[in-house]
Amino acid sequence: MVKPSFSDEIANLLHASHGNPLITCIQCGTCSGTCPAVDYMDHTPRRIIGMIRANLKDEVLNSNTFWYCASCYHCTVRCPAQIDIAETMYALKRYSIWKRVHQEGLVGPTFSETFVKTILRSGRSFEPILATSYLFSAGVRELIQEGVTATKMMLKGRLPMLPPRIKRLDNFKRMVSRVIPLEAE
Amino acid sequence: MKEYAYFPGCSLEQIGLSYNQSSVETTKVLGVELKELEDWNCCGATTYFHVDELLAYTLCARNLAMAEKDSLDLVAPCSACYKNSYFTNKHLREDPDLADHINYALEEDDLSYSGQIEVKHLMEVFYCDVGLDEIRDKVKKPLEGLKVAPYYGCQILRPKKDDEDVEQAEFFEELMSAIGAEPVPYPLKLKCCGGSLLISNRIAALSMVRNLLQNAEDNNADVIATACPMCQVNLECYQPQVNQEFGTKFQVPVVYFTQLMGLALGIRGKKLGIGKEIVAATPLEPYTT
Amino acid sequence: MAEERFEPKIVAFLCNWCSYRAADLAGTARIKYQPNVRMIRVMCSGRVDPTFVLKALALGADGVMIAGCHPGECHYLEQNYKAMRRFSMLKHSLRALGLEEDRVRLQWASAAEGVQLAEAINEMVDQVRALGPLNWPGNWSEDGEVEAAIERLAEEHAEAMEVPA
Amino acid sequence: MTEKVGVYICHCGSNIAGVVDVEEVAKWAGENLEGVAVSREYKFMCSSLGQELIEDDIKNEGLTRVVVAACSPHLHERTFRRACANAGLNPYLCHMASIREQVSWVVEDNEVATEKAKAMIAGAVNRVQLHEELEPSLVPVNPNTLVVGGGIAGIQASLELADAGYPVYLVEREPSIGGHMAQFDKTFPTLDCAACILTPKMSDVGAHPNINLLSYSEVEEVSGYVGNFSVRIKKKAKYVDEELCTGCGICIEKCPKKVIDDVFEAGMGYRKSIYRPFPQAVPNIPVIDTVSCTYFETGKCKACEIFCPTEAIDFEQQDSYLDIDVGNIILATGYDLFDCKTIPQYGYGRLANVFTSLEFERMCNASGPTEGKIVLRDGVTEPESVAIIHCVGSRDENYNRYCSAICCMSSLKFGHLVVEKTDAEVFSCYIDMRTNQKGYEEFYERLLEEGMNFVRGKVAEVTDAFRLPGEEGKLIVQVEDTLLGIQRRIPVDMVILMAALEPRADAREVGLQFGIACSMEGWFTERHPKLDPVATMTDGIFIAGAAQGPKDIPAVVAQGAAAAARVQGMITKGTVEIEPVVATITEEMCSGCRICNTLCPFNAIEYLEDKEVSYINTALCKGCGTCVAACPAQAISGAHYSNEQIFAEIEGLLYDVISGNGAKAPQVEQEPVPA
Repeated sequence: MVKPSFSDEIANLLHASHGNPLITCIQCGTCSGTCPAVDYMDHTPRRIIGMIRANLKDEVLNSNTFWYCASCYHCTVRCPAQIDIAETMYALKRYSIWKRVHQEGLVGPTFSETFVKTILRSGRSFEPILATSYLFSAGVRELIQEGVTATKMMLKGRLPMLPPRIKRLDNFKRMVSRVIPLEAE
Repeated sequence: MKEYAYFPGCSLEQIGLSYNQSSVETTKVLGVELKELEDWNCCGATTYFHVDELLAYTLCARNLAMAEKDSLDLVAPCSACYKNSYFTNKHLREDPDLADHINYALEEDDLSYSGQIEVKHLMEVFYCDVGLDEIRDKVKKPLEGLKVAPYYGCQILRPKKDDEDVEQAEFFEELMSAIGAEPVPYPLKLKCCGGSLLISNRIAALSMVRNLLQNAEDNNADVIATACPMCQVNLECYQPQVNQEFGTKFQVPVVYFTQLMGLALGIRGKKLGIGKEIVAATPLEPYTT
Repeated sequence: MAEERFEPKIVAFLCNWCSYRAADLAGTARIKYQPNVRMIRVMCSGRVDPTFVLKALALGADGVMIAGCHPGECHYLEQNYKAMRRFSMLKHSLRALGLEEDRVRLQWASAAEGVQLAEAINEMVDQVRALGPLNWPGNWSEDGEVEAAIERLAEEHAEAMEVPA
Repeated sequence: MTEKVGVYICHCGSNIAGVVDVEEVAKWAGENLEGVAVSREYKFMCSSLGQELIEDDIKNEGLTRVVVAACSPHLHERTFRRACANAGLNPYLCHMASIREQVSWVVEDNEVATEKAKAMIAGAVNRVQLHEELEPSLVPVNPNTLVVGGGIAGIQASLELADAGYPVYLVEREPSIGGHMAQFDKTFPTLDCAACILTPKMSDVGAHPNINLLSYSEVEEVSGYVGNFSVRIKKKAKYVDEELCTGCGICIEKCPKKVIDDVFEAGMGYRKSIYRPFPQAVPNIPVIDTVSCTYFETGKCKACEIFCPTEAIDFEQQDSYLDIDVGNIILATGYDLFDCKTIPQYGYGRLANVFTSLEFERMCNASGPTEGKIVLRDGVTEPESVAIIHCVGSRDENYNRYCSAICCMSSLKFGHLVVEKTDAEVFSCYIDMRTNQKGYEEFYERLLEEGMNFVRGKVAEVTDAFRLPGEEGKLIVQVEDTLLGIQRRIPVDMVILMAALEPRADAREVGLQFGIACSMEGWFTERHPKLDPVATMTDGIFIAGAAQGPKDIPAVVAQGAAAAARVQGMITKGTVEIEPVVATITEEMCSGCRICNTLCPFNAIEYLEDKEVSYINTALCKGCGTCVAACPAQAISGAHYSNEQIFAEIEGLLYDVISGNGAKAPQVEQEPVPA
């Protein structure tokens, strides 16, 4: 059995997008021309697709491109080759989390994992806990700004003090464990 | 009376409280009953799909299954909840293997899902199911003179579902016109606000917010109207941070479309959650009394 | 010694204008595919009488493929649509006889689609191989039961075949 | 069986013999297959020596049937049929087995390949014994030709035929011939003035004694078959008497009603209610557009009638019909332009200074709406910067997958015109530059030298939402410069969208009317994409120009001439052979159920009321065999593809299963017979 190429591996992770595989990309750049966050990415989405196809696995996993995808799906609806680029970025995030390989200093991976843990613990998300993952990496100035915003919202009654949880939490946790094994808490 | 299973989503319990209040109040007046799903869980937002696709579908499927039990179509006011639920529904219908796998997990909560219900965004309920004529008929206090920048955001439209126009949609404008407000041209109306990047790439998100605020201001909007709690919080609550970061002086009120509709339908501002803003919604004052 | 792999026999009816040319192209491009398919040229997929399929199965074929031009590209304008309609009825009848669906296949292949045709053949051969031998002549009695069934089906087909506009 | 079959197996050098054990197969066929009298293998059967081998055996051994196992019949069936005919054997008594394309080139294992070749030869031998002698029928060819479409393709085809001395009916839907080319200003890469090279040809058409020009007309009905078509043409009422009108144009001058010209001027200019599309129109007779004409609207006005010096205006004129007989038909119906509004992110129709390529053509034309001046939508301001967007609606799965073939070169031409006529900076945003004809690459180089900016990237959007300094009041073209890997926002004054070429909206209906097929996209399908590009599957119907697919003027002209040459060949020969692969109905067996009647797309089957049976007109039958398969009474038989022949072939192909002696036949346990 031939080892699947990086391109195949990523394509195999795309359950959701039964759309065209990356190999039909004509490198036209519509995705990167559309992307609202492209200025912050170290490689444009088009280039990432090219890099995947060239099997530049390490370079791809170490790029920030897919962590900076805002999931706006604008590239997806415009792609002339009908490649679901936004879902490809999700696939790369998943791959990166599983392989525990990502660019240093990125908040995205930690945040994602915290978020997931929160949901699995209570069934619902809770902003104040989510913010804690952020505390470790943000600078002092940003932290203060965040704090001010949070306080304002708290005063307007828009941030709750206690985390919400669903009623049938036991069932919920067992349901989740049928999909992925839960870590012992 | 039309009845739906209502899935408010995590944000509407907290930062988007006023969206929840105004949704419940306006639908009541329009003869739509929103029956809140009794034990809904988080849809996984955008973040969950980063970690495990299958589990993300399972989370959405649990909500779908509960709605299906009541034989009600699912309505979500949050665009992310809507998109996740919509596409989970689609994939489950098209992929029997996926459905089997997920139904196996749902057994643990005595649930199962067979793809019988539809998923709708709250705005779709107003625009398609209630209809503009009906809304026009029920308007008591048209919002004459109020210039609204209708902000669609992303996931209410994208990814593309059928043949809808995902580049120049007009339904938000039409809805605003129906309640007497004046929709202003807003070229960036479908551009991303960067909501999901706020934590992972703050500066990118703030700059995207800045562009949207600037464009609304350039087109003389009194308020920006949104149909998603993430968009609202991002555009409104982060304005002070945008101003600090870019040296701008934005003071653009950002409200939910349901709040505007509520005012036009004659509901008191307080019942619609008006007053919880960080950027005061002063342009709405003439209509709140 | 490893058990000998079951090699199914599949008869394929290819239309002269698209699919037969696709097979030509697969050859010209030296695209290797499984050798289990034996091809018959017909002018159009619309020519394929369901009795051809039944005949092939009755004579010992394990599967039958019908290949024609893509819908909308038929060189006889729309006859492949007729093949399509006929095919769904054929499948219905074969089901009634207890035949697995995968033993028959309708495949569109344009003159440019050598690769696609080869892939379809490979896929079908694998599917039929997984199903095992049909052995219709062996499984049914020698007293002409197959022939009788075929005749009956052919009649049913003829009646239901085309609804005059 | 009493037939004597000769089997000939070709080595095709090593193409076949390298994989298939040809000696073994020849020996096996000779020894095992019933009816085989001679079985030989030879290095190259298609060579003259190979053919002689067959001819000698027919003569000396008295062969009555021939099977050649070699390449695909699409390559050499004619060759071997001819060889049989040379030896006095009816050519239809020969059959080929494709053991190269279907065996030696696609099977890896030599042993398995040899077995497959045997099965195929067994099928062929079985089948060929049931072949019947067939004779092609001969029908005369009417020397008149119908050309549909008066663009450059139709003009070229008509002139070629007319100059050769054959009568042509040229039907054009619009009031004048000229097509899209008449709308253009310059042509790439020579920068010839389009009008200067086209209008002489147009006047030739108008004045040619052999051309009957039917402008403002459409084909209503087509019947018949190659050599003998009958066509009904609708001549739409022009409300101007063609005999009396001198084309002086006073009526147009005096007409008080001005309307936007959406057709010729692409919405950029105006015309009167009585009009001809452009000054050099052929014929130069104006027509009245009844939708906008004041007289037709209110019953008053008649300015044209009052001022006409020859009393040519006739408000009572009706559509009239003309029935003609022709031997061949050339379809040159051209293309439509992609509707740029379909891609809202490019802003056409919303942002004033976004233009389509056709609008820009008109703008550049000295006789166009701006008299050749390149200006913004306000009609006066000259742009300081222009962006040209390629592939608008082309190479895009969301719209059209294909490349429209002419846009790269047109955009270079546009770039040149902008540089020549203004001081503006030009940006060309392309995915790939396709300049692959004579003189094209040189033209690309010329534009590089002239300073045109090339940005490799498909434009994501055009917006007026300014953000950065210098963007205010501009159109911002947002695109990834893929060679740099950065997103660029290019502020410009004018944007030109290079719209895709699309099949005519009614191409499918026209195809059905003339009995020819369209591709999935809607382009007319040629008989063979490489070797027979202007013929169609329907004999006597030819295609030329962009109706067959996007192409530029030189290619269109070449096709027009090619189609004319094919038609001339038919006319010169005088008769045409009709393939005998047709269906026939045995009257005695026909129950008159009429199921077959509706099945035939060529209307070859008619119902004979008096005899209460159906009848097939073999001249119209194309031999698809659908009716044969559908006849519940099995009253229809398909020549050369009869049920018996196909059954025999199936039986042969499965010889190894049936007799149980095949090397690879499955060994299965006999299961009990179901009760």
